[in-house]
Amino acid sequence: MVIAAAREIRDGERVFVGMRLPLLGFAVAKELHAPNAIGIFESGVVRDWPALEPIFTMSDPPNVAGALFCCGLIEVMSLLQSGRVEMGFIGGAEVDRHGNLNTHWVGDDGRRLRLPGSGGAADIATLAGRCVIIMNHERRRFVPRVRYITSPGYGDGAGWREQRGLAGGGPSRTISSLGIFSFDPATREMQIESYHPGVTVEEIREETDWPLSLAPDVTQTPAPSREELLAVRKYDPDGVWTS
Amino acid sequence: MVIAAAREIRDGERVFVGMRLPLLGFAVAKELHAPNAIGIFESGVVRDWPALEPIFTMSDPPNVAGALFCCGLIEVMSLLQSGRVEMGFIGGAEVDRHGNLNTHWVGDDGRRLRLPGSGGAADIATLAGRCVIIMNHERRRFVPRVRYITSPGYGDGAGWREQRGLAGGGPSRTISSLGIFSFDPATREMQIESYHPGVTVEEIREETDWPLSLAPDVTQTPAPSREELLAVRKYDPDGVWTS
Amino acid sequence: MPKLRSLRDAVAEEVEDGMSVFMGAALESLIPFAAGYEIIRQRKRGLTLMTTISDMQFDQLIGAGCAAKVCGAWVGNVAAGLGHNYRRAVERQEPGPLAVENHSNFSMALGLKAAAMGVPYLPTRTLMGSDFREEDAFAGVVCPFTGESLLAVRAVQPDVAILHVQRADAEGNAHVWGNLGVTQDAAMAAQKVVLTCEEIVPHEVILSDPNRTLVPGFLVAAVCCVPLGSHPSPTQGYSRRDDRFYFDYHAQSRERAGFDEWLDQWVLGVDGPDGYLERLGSERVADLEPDGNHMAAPVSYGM
Amino acid sequence: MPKLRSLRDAVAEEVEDGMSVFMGAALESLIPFAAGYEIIRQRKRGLTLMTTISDMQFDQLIGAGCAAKVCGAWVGNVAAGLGHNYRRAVERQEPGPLAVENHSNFSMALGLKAAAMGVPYLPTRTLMGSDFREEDAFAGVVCPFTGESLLAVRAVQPDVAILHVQRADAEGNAHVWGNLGVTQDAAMAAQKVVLTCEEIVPHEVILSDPNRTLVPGFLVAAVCCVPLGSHPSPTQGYSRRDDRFYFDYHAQSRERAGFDEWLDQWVLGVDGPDGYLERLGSERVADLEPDGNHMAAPVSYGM
Repeated sequence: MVIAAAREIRDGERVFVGMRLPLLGFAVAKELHAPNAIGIFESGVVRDWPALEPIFTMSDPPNVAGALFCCGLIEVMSLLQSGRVEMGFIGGAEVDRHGNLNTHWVGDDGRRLRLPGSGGAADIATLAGRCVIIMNHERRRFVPRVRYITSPGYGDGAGWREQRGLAGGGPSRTISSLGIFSFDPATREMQIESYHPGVTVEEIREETDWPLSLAPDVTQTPAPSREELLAVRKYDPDGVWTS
Repeated sequence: MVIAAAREIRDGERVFVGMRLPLLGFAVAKELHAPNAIGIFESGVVRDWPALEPIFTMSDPPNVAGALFCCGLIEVMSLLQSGRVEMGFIGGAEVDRHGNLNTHWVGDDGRRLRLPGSGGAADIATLAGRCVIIMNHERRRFVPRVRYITSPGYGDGAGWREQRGLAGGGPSRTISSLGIFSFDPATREMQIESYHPGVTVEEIREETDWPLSLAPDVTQTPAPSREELLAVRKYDPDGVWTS
Repeated sequence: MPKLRSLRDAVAEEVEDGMSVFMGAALESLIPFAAGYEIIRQRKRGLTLMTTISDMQFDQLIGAGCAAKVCGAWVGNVAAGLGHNYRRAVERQEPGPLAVENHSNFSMALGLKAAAMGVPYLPTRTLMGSDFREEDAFAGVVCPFTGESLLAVRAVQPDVAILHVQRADAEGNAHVWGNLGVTQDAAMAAQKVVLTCEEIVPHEVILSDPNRTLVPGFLVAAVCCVPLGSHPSPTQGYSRRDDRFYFDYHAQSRERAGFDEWLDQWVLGVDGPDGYLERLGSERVADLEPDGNHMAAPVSYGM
Repeated sequence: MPKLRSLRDAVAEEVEDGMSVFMGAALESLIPFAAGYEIIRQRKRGLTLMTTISDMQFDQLIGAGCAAKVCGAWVGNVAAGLGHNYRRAVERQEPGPLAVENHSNFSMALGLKAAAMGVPYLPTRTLMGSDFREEDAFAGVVCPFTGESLLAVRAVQPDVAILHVQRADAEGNAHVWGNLGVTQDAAMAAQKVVLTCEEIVPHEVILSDPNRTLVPGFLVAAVCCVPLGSHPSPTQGYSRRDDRFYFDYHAQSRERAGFDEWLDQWVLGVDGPDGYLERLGSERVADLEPDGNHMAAPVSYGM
């Protein structure tokens, strides 16, 4: 998933990185194919190279020392709102067929379970040029319709974002622990683009709570290259995120 | 006029100082009766002691070195807009009987003459807790009604500010080269409060283009004390502003 | 009343039951944990806790029964996962009911900015498709120039903002650097500010670099010298993040009984900030020491 | 195209006839006079000049025939008085007609802030009683929460902002300090930024103090090394204000013929920024040297 995240970052792009896997994906992308990518963190940090040590949060001192720009949250969100951030990573507890994410409430055996909330994810989902969703793939997380939209995807399908005046482009891909998914341009519905090595389309469908369709030319996700694996090891030497 | 300006500053107040005479008045007040006054400059400077050398503009390096806070113009104006600035000094080319100021256009022998504009004066006039107007007293400058309201006083009289939703309190006094003027609480019309030593009420009325009324207990402006004169000399040793 | 006070006095005198209290302005760094512990020790009640991302501080205050309401974008434990006390309060009203007003990071920042600027709202393009745009803090507006539909975010004015900073003088003029989040907006938005700081410095140190000043001291009600007052969160240049502390708390607070033990061990059974550092132990404190080879390039304000 | 360019190339390639150009963002300091002189030398035409307080720079550009419009809060000569060319242009259409859009300092700052934030307007309480609230840049709005009447200020997005700063790297990442005005808002509002700076420094100098960074370099189109590029306005730590230059200009520009002489002497007859410094003379340049005993207290970003 880290390597798949890295592959989503194009050279020279400004990316709202967030935490955990995307943080590492940013480091790997900078190391390999996107040396001029800029990482933006909602706490008010803009970096042109990865954090100086492994970190748990975007506010940790190694992500601040050697930054390009430290400012307020308003300033980085203003860059986002004014259309100068090409991409952002987001996640959630639930995702649905139109890429809407929920991090507020989920049901658990008939009981409601309170989750942490949006953080900056709703802002990124609304405003970034495009979003990449990162999720663990489980049937209870891939649902036909989220109970609550924290971070909007394509709502109930094509035209929904435009109608509500959302400035950003919406999710371009979902990267899960089983595969990579795109959104059908006509219906804005999630579809299998590739399955990770060792995973089958059937397994993915089993872990998804709606009938997932296939993108044209569905294929296997390219296996990590030697360079990619080396870059991951360099930035996660203890395997905290990738073990 | 410098000493009269200084006397308007109460201890502990936050004051939008501006330039020229008020700048010196702030220094004199700090030296004498208002050691805890704070000077705020619209360029984004907050000081708890006067500039380190005589200066021509608020952005001059001696007004920045040793400041308490350097920020953006938005931040100091936000302090003003949120009601945390008790007083501000303003001036203009014309003032009228209700304390409105004009720094946009005046007539000169039937021709229109373009003036520099508002700067921050309109903001201070609208938003400061109270304003003190400083003007050279000439008949062509003290007019019944300004041609253009740059910095609003009391508009056309009592109730005007409230009706238009102006947040600040309006002008409390006018300090001119001839006297000091307050505003009648009932009519919001400028009235003579005191005449400077060596000036008569008749002279003031002659240099004013409307029939100026008298405040109750009109008196002579107290002459500068020895301490006040010494403080002025200290901050304006070459007499640039007070010769 | 002098501004420079002990943390105990400052919390006793500046934080009242029922107040709205903003904390966690720099997101996961500079969290005023020591002040939160003091609020718990003094058994403050009925607080509205405001934040962007609170990390685990709010979970502690909620579990200790100090909060009636949370207004923010995220409550949990950033490194370790969900906030168990937050869940118990919202799902089972334990130890008491908890109201929640949902924001995103940006909408909370805009609410603070509106209050800081002295206007009742600010317009934004964010949250146009989120379900929580239906909350009372938001309303639709139309741009009078372009006719676009926008979202208005209502001003958020906390009664008090508690902020941890690197250094301050006795008058509350402070220098803060590194990761800032909404620190300056919170300081300008709040009715009053309480600062905890790593060190008290002479007034001249602040005046030597006015661009580094957080806000002028006249907005600050109290300043308290509390070294490591952000522990376990980091303070750039003064303290690393104590990651283990977050994981330990997460494990211990999974059940209510474990949280009570944690509370006795780290808050109620501790004699203020000094006692807390003693309990941490000198070895752990030494481990938090940052590496010092990251000095800012010199700057002259020469005139 | 490399970002690090000569001032001549940067103005030739980034400033086009008819553009809106923001200058004078730090009010009376850090005014990019050298860039203005270059704009005059290259005979740019039809510019919309934007500013808060322009001091005498706009008077020069107007007199030289570069401007079709001024959008700002104040145009004149702060120390010396009125701007003679500004008056001649507005009152007598000399050397050509000049449109004026009136702002206050705060409303201009809010217009820039709106563009910087990516919203079409911001609400304010200022100017409610001023006659220029009737200009097109303003409109009435009502707060959807409180029902209060407020003024909306339309976003101001310059095509280019030209800013003078203390130091920058070759990628346009800059440090600026001292008196800032609307410098950061202008940089974030503009379609692109052109920087002139006192010195080019290694990238590492910028990274050593990210809180001092103006904006990330990806917003900057060109950076030019122009020592004393703000002369006669001051640059904190690098150059004092040359007060006499303002008074001399004011006297010389009183009549059109005098202004033409001034223009030949200081702009048209000068070979770029180096020629300008030569004309100033080494003695005068030495007089501008600031006193250097105002160093910012050290700051560690240790992690």
